[in-house]
Amino acid sequence: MTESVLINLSNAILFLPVLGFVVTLLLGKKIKSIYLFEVFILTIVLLASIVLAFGKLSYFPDDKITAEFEWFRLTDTFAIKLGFLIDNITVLMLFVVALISGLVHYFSIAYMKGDERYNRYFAYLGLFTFSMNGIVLTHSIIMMYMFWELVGLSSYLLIGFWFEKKSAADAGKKAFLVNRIGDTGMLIGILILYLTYHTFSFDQIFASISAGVLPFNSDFWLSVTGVLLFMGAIGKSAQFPLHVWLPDAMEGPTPVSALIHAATMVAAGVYLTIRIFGLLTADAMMFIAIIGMLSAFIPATIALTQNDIKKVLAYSTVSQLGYMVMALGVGAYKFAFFHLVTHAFFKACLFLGSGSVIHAMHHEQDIRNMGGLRKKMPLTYATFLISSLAVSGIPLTSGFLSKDGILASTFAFGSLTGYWIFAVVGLLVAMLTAFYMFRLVVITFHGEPRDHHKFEHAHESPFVMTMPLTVLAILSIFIFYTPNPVSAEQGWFLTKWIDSPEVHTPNSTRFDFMQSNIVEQASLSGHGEIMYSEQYTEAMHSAHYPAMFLSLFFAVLGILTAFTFYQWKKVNVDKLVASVKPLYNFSLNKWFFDEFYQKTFVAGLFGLSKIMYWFDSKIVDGIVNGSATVTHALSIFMGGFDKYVVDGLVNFMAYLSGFFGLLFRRVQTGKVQTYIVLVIFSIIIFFFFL
Amino acid sequence: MEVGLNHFLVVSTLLFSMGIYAIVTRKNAILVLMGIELILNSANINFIAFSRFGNFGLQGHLIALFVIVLAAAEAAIALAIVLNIYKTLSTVNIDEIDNLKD
Amino acid sequence: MNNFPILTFLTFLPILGMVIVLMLPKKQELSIKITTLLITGIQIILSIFLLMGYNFSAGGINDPSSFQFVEKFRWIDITGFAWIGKIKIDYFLGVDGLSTPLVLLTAIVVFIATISSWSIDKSVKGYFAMFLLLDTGMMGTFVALDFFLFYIFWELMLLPMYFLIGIWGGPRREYAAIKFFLYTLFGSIFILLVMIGLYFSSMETLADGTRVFTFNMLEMMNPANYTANGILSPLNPNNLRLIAYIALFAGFAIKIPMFPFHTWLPDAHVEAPTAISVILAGVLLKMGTYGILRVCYPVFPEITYQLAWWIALFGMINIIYGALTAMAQKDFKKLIAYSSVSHMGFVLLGMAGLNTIGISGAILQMFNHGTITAMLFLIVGVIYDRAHIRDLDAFGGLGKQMPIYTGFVTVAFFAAIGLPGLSGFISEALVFLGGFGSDTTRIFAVISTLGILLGATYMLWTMQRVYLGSLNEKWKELKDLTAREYFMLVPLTVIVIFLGVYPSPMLDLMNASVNAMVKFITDAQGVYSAFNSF
Amino acid sequence: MNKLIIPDLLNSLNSILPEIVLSLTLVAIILSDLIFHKNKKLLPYISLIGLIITFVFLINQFGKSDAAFPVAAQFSFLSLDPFSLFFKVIILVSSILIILFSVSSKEIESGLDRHGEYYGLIFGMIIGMFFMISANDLILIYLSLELLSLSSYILAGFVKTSLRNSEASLKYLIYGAASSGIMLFGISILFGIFGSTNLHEINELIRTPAATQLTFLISVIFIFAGIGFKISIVPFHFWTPDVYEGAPITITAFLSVASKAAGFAVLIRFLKVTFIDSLTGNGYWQLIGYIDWQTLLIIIAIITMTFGNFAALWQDNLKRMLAYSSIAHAGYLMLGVSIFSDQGLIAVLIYFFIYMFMNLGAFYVVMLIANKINSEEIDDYRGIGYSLPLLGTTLGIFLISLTGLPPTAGFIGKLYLFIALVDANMIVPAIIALLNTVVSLYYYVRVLRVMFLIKSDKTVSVNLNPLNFAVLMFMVIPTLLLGVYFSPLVNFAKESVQLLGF
Repeated sequence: MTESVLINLSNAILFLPVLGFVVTLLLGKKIKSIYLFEVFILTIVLLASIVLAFGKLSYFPDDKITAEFEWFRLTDTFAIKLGFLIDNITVLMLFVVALISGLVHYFSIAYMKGDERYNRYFAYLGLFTFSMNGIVLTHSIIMMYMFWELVGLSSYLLIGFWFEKKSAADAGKKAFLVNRIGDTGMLIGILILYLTYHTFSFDQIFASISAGVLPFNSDFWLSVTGVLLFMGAIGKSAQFPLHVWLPDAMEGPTPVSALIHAATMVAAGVYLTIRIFGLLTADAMMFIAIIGMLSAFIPATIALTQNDIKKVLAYSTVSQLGYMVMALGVGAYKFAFFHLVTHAFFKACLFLGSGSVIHAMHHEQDIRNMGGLRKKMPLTYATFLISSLAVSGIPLTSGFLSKDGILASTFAFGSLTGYWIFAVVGLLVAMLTAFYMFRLVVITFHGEPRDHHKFEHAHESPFVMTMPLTVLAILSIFIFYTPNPVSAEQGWFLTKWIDSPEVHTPNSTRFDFMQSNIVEQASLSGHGEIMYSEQYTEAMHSAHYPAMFLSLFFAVLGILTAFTFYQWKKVNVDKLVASVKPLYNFSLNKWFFDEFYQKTFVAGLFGLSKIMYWFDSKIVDGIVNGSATVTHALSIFMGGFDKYVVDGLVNFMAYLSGFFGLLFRRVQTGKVQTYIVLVIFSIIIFFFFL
Repeated sequence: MEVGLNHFLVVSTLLFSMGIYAIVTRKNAILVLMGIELILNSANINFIAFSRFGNFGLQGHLIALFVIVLAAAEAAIALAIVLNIYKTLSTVNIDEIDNLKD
Repeated sequence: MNNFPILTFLTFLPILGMVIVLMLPKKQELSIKITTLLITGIQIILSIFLLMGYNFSAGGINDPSSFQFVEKFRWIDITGFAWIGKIKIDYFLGVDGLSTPLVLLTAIVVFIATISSWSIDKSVKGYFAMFLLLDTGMMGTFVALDFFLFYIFWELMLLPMYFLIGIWGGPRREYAAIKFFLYTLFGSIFILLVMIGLYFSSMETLADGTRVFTFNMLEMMNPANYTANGILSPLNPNNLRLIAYIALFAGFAIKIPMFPFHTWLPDAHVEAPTAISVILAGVLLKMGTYGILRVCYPVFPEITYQLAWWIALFGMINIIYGALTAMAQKDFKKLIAYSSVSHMGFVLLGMAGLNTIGISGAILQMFNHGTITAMLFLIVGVIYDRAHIRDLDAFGGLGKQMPIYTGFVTVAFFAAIGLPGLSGFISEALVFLGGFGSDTTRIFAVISTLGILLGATYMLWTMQRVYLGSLNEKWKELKDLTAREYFMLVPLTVIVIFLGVYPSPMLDLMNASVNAMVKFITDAQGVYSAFNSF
Repeated sequence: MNKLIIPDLLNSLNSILPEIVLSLTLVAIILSDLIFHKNKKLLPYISLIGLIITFVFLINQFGKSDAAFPVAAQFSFLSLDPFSLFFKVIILVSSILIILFSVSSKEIESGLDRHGEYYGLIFGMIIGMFFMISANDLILIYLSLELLSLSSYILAGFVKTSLRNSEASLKYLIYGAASSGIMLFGISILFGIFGSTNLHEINELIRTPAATQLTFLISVIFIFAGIGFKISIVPFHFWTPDVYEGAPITITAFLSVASKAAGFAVLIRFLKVTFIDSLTGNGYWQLIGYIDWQTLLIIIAIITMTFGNFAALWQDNLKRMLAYSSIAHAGYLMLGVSIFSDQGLIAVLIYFFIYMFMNLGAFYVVMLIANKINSEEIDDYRGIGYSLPLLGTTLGIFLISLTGLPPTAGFIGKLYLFIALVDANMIVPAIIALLNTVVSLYYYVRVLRVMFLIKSDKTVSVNLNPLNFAVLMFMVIPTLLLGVYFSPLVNFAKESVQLLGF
């Protein structure tokens, strides 16, 4: 196992899906079963990524492998290079992407059966896998941006896959555009980075920052750069205030939701933040933490009242992504990535499970029409339940480990900086999560069926669909990450697999607890691993148990409440809802974000564009046309000898030329004596002139 | 009172002005033509007067002769044209001859 | 091969074609079309030969010796006593990295437009004669190195364009045609004046050591050639260089078209037949920016520096304003027309950066916009040919009815949006990098990033209205692409994707020249400021 | 005092051979008309032969600078200099063309019995113009101008039965006679002041500041008015549209080119010879500073071109439109004169030469079409471009050339004008002139639009005979060729800036 093998493997992982995409797209019309080629390709990619991960983790656990080639060059100093950065995070992420993508491919074979654009669907999945792998593998911010846009494209295509449905087409457009807002910020961030460091490569940028080169020579601009880059993540990871696209994106086929809008693409934002972690200042991290906190909290409250099974999961996804972002904000780098991975599995499982249910219910998504499916679909139920437990943070699941870690970090952060708000919100969200997840589980799978007709026809899904569910559910068990079911701290995932974060920002811009020993930092020159201060280690240690118990307490509280409300019906939910009607509506209507954006930004934009067009056609065109003759002559020209057209500014000029015209015509009377009089007058005027 | 150059000039200027006046005000084409003749003759008076008082030899007189000949030719042509107009329009009122205009 | 006057052939071949077309009988429509196709086909082959013989390391711009395929001989040579006696005009053609991409673009776009013109059935002979004349005008503009010659070619395009829009255009064709004509003529009178002013300000040293006034652009670029009291001479303390620059810039800006001179564009585009829209957007608009780069920049480097802020400002306005106006359109073609305004703004912004990245981005954007927008207009043409309307709201769901067509649409739209992997992205990214890299234009580059957002908005919205959603029953009969349409769209798609994935060939082509230009204007700026200081 | 000696006279006759040939031709025409009054076909041939012989003699004078009919050691009546030669060439070429036009004109055909009159009078005009161009003496200028005018008054009313012919004739007569009367009055005052009417002598005399200011000014302005009438500049232009519209097309064309050329020649000679102080090294004329001619002429030129262009916008009659356009062109030419430099003069000469081809060409096509459709209304030209592709295209070329767009010759004319203007630092007039060009595009293109952009059900067919075709080509080819290769013309013009004595 050498580095070049890893690089070749990465190449294969990156480019094979393109092959799949092109072949499937071009031959899709001709060969009905060409989708199998795409599935086959993905299987290979999956295997390759396993080999890659295995090779990297066992042979080069501490190395960063980079490879680049020059894409094009303009001057001696300016060349755009594309390349790979293969570290442990890369290979783990690649594995996650490949696995989920592979499973979704299998799942889709059955789920999408009978669709008229069946092959096209698989082609798009190939395109997505390619783009996502690109994001994961890249060593430079510009290449990340490129693939970033490409996943946007595949997301657009897949959300709008059933484009005959207006809502689907709208959702695709919305997703792309909202993402572009974030991308715009990211682009500006990239511009600042390039201007300052004349390179796009992460390593070189970090090295320069370590050497003290800052954008516009100021800490402030470093923070701004971090925040701008993070804007990309806000868009892609559907963070507040750009979270509105994700629930709408559920218009896409459910396997797509599982792959793109739960496990991988939306996590790309978090992945980006992890990649740029090294240049985030304390201010930027604070910003990130706040965004994360809001994104964790707001969607959680919305998820409480949603009735569409996928919408609940979508809001849950936003909320969980908020967790990860918040974790990064408070410095819990490892736990953020850990949660990313665990969340990818259990959320993908949940989505695929919901897909299974929807498939069984003949595209019924409203949970109020379900119920009692536990008996009809035992395997789906079991996997769904395990994943729900994981997302709620119940011990023995992977979710418990990662969420607990994040909560502990917020506790430690609170104790070190005094900002306890993150811990409080974190716990609150943990409870809400448990509640709405089990509300979902109970309403969908327990109780009596509400729509008997559909219930009768419901059936367990075929093997290609249940197999992925099973795999993912199994991966939601703690054992894959750590031997200790209550703490991941010492597990191989956190100690062996994830690299310690590097921070390169000047010490003065860091949180106190992230200050590093200056001497040691200097000796490392650019590869400064973060040296969490001793207080931080201590604080983490002492926060571990309180956080664990509190989170467990709140999670169980949430679950019990859900059962009380919906299973045992001890509380009349309708009455409760009626008593908090405004709040309920507020949540049901998603805090009116869409309406607010529609009324302000969208309407504003369209209004502006209308005004601009009016301005263009009436004023600009008018003025330019109006230069004396033009309008008038144009009107003559058009056969409309309308000399007295009067509308506005334009026609002042027109009037002028009309005046001249009339004057000239008055003079040309046809009477020769008049002419002579005029000549004599002119001669007299000449005398005065001379 | 001795008649000097200035007297001639006053006469010629008066003739010129009357000529212009006639051209501008008369409606009858013939009268307009007579105004033109007046202008030419005012110039002739000038030529001869300058020649006489300015010691320019006979040059002025010669010029006057040329102009008289030319005036005659002009008159002949003008009358022919007016005649033609009268034939086609049955009028010589130049106010009514204004079909060509903007 | 070295002595073969390839540029002359490239330029005047269409004239030959025009003569042949005029001699063919009116009824022989097919042979007229085939003649045109052959001529434009040969043009493509010639331009490929051009590329094969091209020396990628030669800079050009101001250095006559590093221009390639140069053809130069005295055209007008009048000897005599006073200044006017010594008038000398050269027939001077040559290409460098600035013009070669555009020559290539012209050849490609014209060829595709010829195919697109196949459906013309009204006065075929006249159409193709005009079409070929237009071709000569465009080619000539890009290869001429003598200002006088450049101007002749520049004006040569006016009349054929007027007729092509005016006779074969849509319902308001006459208005559009005359508007185009007047705007451009209005612009070109400024160019003419500045040309004459420059003529009197710079002198060329002949082989025998005498100095004569010159129309040679390359000589105009040499600060040492200026006379002491020419009105555009930097040595003259009362020189009018700033005003002249603005006038010249305005002349070119009308063609770009730059806000606020852009209003001819939507009208011309909407009324012109598809093939002419393709040429208009694909090639003609580039002439404005080409002119600025070819003349304004190297001849007036110090003013260019002085006014870079303004150029960028107008670039930004073009980007944002064009995009916003595009959004309000109901007519598909008009929308594309306004999107051109927006995209040409990127060219301006990149140029204003005055660095290699920005200018490379600008030239690349010129090429890319040429191909992308040609595709977009062909796409509009496809539905217009079938449905005879272009109202954006009248369609819907065409993606189901015409899936292959919609596939091309998707490529073109996303290329226009600037999606990585398609050519538009590279140029836009370079423009942003270049614009951001200069202190003067940084703020505009930042604001212009909004343009990519707005661009996506109107493009996707169009996508949505025309191709997505449920199929309007009215259009159930629409057929998917014909072979001819494939033939037009496939080459462009290939170019768009190829340059998106691997832009090096195109960038290498222009690289030496762009670097030469940046170096030259940077150095020359110093020379000129030295002039001003005494 | 001034004694003419016989050898002098003979020498002088020798140098006016072209004029003599013209006069003989005139006599021959009259005789032929009397003798062969049944065979009118002969007349054009006689005219052409006369003109060609004249041309030969004219070419013989090329490069020479001669003074004929000397009145004193250094003054003469006529200057046979390269400058006059250039204008004579223009007049001869346009005369030949006009004769050829007349052969195919239906209007002229209608007055068959008076063809002797017609060709005779044309020769009267030509002789008048020839003497005007060379004349050094105000009286000679006046006389030859009257010869020109009197002949053209009659020709303008040639078709006696046509109402508009007659009207044009009368208006032209009254207006022209009044102007020339005013001019004569001015000359008489000038004579009073200086005792001479010779331009060179006046030039010598005004160098000493003894001249009375006011009367001198009055007389000069009066003379200027007389010349202004001939070249129809504002404000002496009023007759132009009416007469151009009313007169037969051949005569209109002749007036718009030849008569205008003669007028400009006189103006330039009058201004340069009378007022010049010295020539600077780079060809600028230093004028004696009584009158600010430059400002006056620039203002007049700008008003003239602006007026001409704006008024032309409104015209529906093609002939009338061309009349206004010729006023506008007079404005451009005037601007060239107002530079007061050899450069400007060259520009004027080049412009005139080109103007001759394009303007005559336009009139010729109008005439050929009017022969058929009996109308000059622009609206009646609908679809002409399709039914008469050759005529439509050539008219298009002439109009484009009149606009001044490359690659036609009209562009070269304008180019040289602007070159001269820019060299003289007259940027603002140059810009105004250029903007005027844009305005003029409107009405020229309007004709193109009607011809090509509007389809008509009516199909008109005109059978062009070889002569028509040849004449047409004779005008189209220079219009196009001079646009891309203009060295010979410029060389010719450059050789022709020499006025006698300067």
